[in-house]
Amino acid sequence: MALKQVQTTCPYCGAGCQIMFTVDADANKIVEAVPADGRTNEGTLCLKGHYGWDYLNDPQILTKRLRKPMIRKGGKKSPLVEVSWDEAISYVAEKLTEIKGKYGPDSIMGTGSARGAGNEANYLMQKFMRACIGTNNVDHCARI
Amino acid sequence: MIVAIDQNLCTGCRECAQVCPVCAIEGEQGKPQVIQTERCVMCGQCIQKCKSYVSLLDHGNDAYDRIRKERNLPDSVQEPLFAAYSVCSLDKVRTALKDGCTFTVVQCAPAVRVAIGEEFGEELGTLTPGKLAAALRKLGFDRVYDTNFPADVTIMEEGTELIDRVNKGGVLPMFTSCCPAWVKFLENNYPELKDHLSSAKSPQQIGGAIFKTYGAELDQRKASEIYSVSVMPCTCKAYECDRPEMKDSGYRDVDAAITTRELAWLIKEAQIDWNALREEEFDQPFGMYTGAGAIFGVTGGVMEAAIRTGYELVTGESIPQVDVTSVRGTEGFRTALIEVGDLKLKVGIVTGLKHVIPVLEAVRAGTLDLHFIEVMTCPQGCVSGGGQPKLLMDTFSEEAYRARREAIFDHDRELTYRKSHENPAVKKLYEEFLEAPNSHLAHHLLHTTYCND
Amino acid sequence: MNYFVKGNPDLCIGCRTCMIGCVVVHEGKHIFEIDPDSYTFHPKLHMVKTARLSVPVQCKHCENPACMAACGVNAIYQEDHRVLIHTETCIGCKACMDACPFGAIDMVTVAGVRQKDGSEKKVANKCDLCQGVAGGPACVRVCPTQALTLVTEEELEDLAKRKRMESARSTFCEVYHCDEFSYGGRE
Amino acid sequence: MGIPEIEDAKCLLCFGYNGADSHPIVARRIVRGRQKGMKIICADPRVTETARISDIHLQLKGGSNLALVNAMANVIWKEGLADEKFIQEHTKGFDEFLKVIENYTPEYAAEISQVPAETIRQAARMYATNKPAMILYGMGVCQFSQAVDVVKGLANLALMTGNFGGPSMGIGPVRGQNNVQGACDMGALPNSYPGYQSVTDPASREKFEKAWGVPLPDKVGCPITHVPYRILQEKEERKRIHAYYIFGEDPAQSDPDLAEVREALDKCDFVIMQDIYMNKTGLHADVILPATAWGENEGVYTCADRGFQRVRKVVEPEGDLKPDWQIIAEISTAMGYPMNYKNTEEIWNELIDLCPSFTGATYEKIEKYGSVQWPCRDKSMEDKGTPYLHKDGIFATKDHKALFYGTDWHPPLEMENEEYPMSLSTVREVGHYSVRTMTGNCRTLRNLEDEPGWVQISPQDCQKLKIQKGELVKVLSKRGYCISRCLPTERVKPGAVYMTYQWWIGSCNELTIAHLDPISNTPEYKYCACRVEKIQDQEWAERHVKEMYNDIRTQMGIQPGKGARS
Amino acid sequence: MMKKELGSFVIGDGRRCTGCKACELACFMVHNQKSNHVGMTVGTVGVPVVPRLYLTRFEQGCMPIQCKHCEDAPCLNVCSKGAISRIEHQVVVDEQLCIGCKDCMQACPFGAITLLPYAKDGCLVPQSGSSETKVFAAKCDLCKDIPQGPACVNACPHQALRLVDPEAEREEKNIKAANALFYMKNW
Repeated sequence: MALKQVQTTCPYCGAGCQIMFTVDADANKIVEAVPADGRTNEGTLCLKGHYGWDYLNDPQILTKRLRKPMIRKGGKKSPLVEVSWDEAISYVAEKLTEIKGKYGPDSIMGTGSARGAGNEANYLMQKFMRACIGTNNVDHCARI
Repeated sequence: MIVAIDQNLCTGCRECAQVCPVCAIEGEQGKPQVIQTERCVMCGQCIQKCKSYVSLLDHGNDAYDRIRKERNLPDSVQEPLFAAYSVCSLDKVRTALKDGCTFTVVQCAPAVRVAIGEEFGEELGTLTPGKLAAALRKLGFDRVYDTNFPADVTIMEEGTELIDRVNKGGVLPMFTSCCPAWVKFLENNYPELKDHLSSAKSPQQIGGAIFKTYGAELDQRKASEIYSVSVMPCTCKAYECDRPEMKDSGYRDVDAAITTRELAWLIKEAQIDWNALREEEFDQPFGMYTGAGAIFGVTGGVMEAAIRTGYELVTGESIPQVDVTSVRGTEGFRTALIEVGDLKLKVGIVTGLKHVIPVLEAVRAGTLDLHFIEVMTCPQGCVSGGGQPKLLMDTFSEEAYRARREAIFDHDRELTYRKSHENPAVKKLYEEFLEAPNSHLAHHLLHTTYCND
Repeated sequence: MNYFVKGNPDLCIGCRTCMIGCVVVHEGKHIFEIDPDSYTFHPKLHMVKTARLSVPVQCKHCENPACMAACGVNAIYQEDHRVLIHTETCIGCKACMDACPFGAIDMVTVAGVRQKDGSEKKVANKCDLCQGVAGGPACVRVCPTQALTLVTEEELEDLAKRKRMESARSTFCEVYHCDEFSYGGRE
Repeated sequence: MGIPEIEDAKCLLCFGYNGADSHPIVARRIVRGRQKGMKIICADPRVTETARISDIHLQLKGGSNLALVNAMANVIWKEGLADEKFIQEHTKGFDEFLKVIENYTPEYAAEISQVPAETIRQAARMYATNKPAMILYGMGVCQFSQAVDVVKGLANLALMTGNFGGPSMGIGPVRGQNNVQGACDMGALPNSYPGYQSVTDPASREKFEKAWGVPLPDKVGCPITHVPYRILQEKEERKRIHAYYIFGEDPAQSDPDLAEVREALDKCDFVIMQDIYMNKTGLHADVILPATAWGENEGVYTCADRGFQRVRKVVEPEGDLKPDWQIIAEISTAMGYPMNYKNTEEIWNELIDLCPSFTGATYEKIEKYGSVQWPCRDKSMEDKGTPYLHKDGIFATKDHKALFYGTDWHPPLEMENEEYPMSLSTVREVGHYSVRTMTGNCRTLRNLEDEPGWVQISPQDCQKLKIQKGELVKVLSKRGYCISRCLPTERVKPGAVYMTYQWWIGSCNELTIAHLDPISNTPEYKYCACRVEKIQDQEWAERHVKEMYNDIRTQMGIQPGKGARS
Repeated sequence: MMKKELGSFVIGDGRRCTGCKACELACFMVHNQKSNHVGMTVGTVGVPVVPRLYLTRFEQGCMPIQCKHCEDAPCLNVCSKGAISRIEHQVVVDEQLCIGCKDCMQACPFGAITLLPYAKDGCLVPQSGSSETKVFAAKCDLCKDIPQGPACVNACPHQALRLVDPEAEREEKNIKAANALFYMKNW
């Protein structure tokens, strides 16, 4: 069992607590999570920090982890069908290009994510909306 | 001794001691209790209270049959037996009923008809005068009379006596004398106040005296042939009819007093199906009664009946409101002011014997300004008597008393006559036999004296 | 003397991290790998929230435990500075639950075990001060606000001693109108 | 201000902020502050953990925030507790502001807020006379239609008492989600580029056009909360939203008036969902793009006090997943706008150079110091960032002066009425996060609280409604209903109920109103009229809840009978 | 109502009990109203008094003893006939099924079960193939199906019997314990 330690920032709330994970790299499993000495949390964690990483194990309690791209090929209400990334990406690109062509860039709305995705992905998202689509229609749920 | 506690059954919980109005039950907690007979007034409240039943687990399989035999109960009795009990006097009654030469007469008290149905599964306080009469007739009684009739007579006698005392400056306040346990209590503890008691006998004894005199004449029987039985909600009535002075008819006025429960045993023993009985009438003329007689069974009833009649005797007018609600109620001691013409009649009602002590103390001290006081030993009058059906759970006793009380008032309301002096049979009794209330003959037969021993 | 864990309502924020910590430590780390329905979630301490306080309540490990006295099957015993329940002996009669004045005991299902008629078996459940767990009671360790502390006999005695000393000092200084008081001296 | 500074304030005004449930680790600073002798004033309609340990609890009626804030300003001014020197030197617009607050006597505010006038006075005095004083506010301020006005009102309090520009001072929004601050920093906003550079400012636009090599639109974009309107009611074809790219959000659970949201998603021509778990929005999406989750990718988050911190890959992703940034880049490339990044650091380096406030916050520096609070303008290792803003009263305006804004209070849009006699406010469940796809899939957190959640209600109301703890009840508003469990608590006032929004069955956003603050476009989650009804047949209700839960879980791809017992 | 998890039970208080047996009689009454036509008064009884709780005397006093409705009920677990089961959290004997094997009586650590004659429709039921009376395991069923709850509790003139709702009481006691922590302070 090859154990390694990784420190990261808790994905819940805005307190920015630091957690130290011990990972079994061979099994690709988290063995233990303990509070790390972060600027804001000083070696403490709340219940979400202590035990909120369990979803990575995909215990299938509430919903299922998404594992493959999916498309509703038969339109709304039709079943989702698993597809390859290539197909998914080109499908999205085609549809967005078509809508942009037909109704203009302001007919497309995009969101950022205040959750797990991170700053870089948010930056790219707004860049995509502004530079590629050509609209300022980008927002996230800061207010929700 | 009429009321007793079985030393082998008593667990010493002393619940009975809590309800005994005269503190006659003595013993250590957890040890069998003993009744001090000189204090006991035989009210039977301890019998009602006792829950220490003959148990398979505690007393063994044979205990029940043995104890039933010891107590002389009919073999048909299957109900639980308890440590506190009253002595069963059914043997004499059974013998009389079987004896062809004996003319058996029975009277039953007002409170019996609102309770006996309970022993056959009817709801609490079911009013069953018709079934009661039918059952008694089926048991073989030659005449089925009603204590309500002599209760009406009692009002005539006692009412007249009261008016007399008020008008002539007699001893006041005057106490009712219908309740034998109360009378015994006064005799035991306050003999110096005996003149305050009305000299009128209780309805049971008035009935007994009339049945063996006027009644015997009507039936053309010799008084000696008559065996007079009373069915009472009361354990103490057996003591009352045993009193040596109660033989003004020339014979023992009442030969046997049995309780409501004992009557139920008799009915069951005779395998009479109570619930299938068809209603019958009481025999005349002593089955004729008014609402005033009926309400004797509840606290305040004697007082209310007396007022209904007294008002008319004094004023010559009929009372504006027949329901004298100011004397009703269930509090241990209550008073009321009744305007009878110019007379402001001040009355008091005591129910539950322990409430009478302060009243008596006040009378003795001369501080109680009342004319007339009704006293009943049991918690809410005869409906809650010691000989009434015993409840399995005391939590229902209030409900039982209330239902029985209301049944009696319902009965009062539905009767043709509601004032004792209007009872045609009573009128006839005076016309044909007694002449007038408190007449010489009435005095001889229907009045008594106290503290004779 | 038995040890116990004590909550401080001035510090507690009612987050219940302690309750999960308790379950995780008693179930073991494998809890995050097994079937989510295969274990039972029965914290041995209970968060109490009223208008004026939030604080977890758990067994005080009494010196004369009422639960132990009430137990009809001798399933409760004292050992290693704590009051423990032998759950195999327990029949779930609730006598201990009724006896405990703190509500520190509840009855909980035992995962995978049933009574003869198929209904759930339940046994008494209460704080065992994380017996056998390195680092001591988990609730104390995981609390983000340090609202829980393990109180040991030594600390309790020390505390009382300090308080007595303080009482002596204040009384002495008040009576003799002097500020000089030496904490040294006979124990 | 930074989170660690909280505990060193002399006085804390906690306004509509319940740290214990939303940020336990911030709440920890508050209880520590308390231990150090910090005075606490807590304005909240509920007895929160902070209210419980506060010196003064302003238990105001929901929707009366601004009246109370203005009244505090009124008292501070009238009683001569204001820092006139600071006002003179560092602010403007004070006289206009005075005209507004003139009318807000404590007595007047007491009528609106149900807080006694004397208590308001005491609170104002306590805040004004204990310096440094800090203000923390949360969703209890933001999720009202008058949100921005109240934030300005709170800033007014800090300004007039000179509580700006030093440690343990100022006013701090405590953002709900882990990276709300980051999403804003990164320009996921319809009106600004990364680093709060306005899209309407030609200079900024020019800078970004140059950097990105394309012309950029100059109009402010559509706020997320307008989307249902822009799909369902917009008449003009070109303005109507035809495609909706939803990235790491679940509007079909988190947005107000869910019935309307669902209709919008179904009417929208093309809905893309990019997420880690199947969720309610996924049921309406045309394409689902699976992304790596937290713990499976690298990046930077910004925490509530502007601290950039690294997130690191803990485990390898399983399945056919891509990081979010890579998916976006590939779509962009496929659409003819190539984005070629090898890793997040490359993206980071591009963006910090475009944002003067972030320029100094390199990966290297964040790694080294653990956390770098922006502004951090210089790449040299000496610039460790900025713990608190507006140092020495220098504000980020052209003339470095802060502006007083006074606004009048107005009542919430939907008031209690005969049919809906109670007010509903949405709150947080400490053990669950956002729409619960993450925490709801964590074994022990699910054990602690599960469907259908609780409706917090005063014992008096419970008595009136004849409902007991744990009973399932129906909560209804004009817009819909949901089923939840009754939780009687003395911590709430009669007439008000509180629900947490992450449940599917106890889904209180079926009830909430999509009424927005005119400036921030935040919905009024904290106030709508509702009614609580007893359910006579509890057995049916229990069964119904269980069935509903199973149904939704099945829709989410969970095999029936597997996973959590409800 | 919070979903009930535990069986309630009645517990006696030896300090208040006078040994009057009102509880036993009330128990008998309510359990025989339907099956044996028992009315409100003694006269309506035609079968032996068979209670389901047992007044027990000891040197210092007395108290009623009855079933605790254990959550891992030994009586239920030993019953070979399946005559004892948990119905709505209470441990209940099916009198018809009981064959009087005495196993439950031996298994119960509280003496809360005893074998007593079985009557129906106002008559003792004979065993099939014998004139002897059939018996059944008589134990408290917490007045299941009887309105107004346990009759023994209502009948006691001294409130010496208490219906324990263990969960609700635990919560109440938790609050008290939490309040104690609040008052305790940490000097």
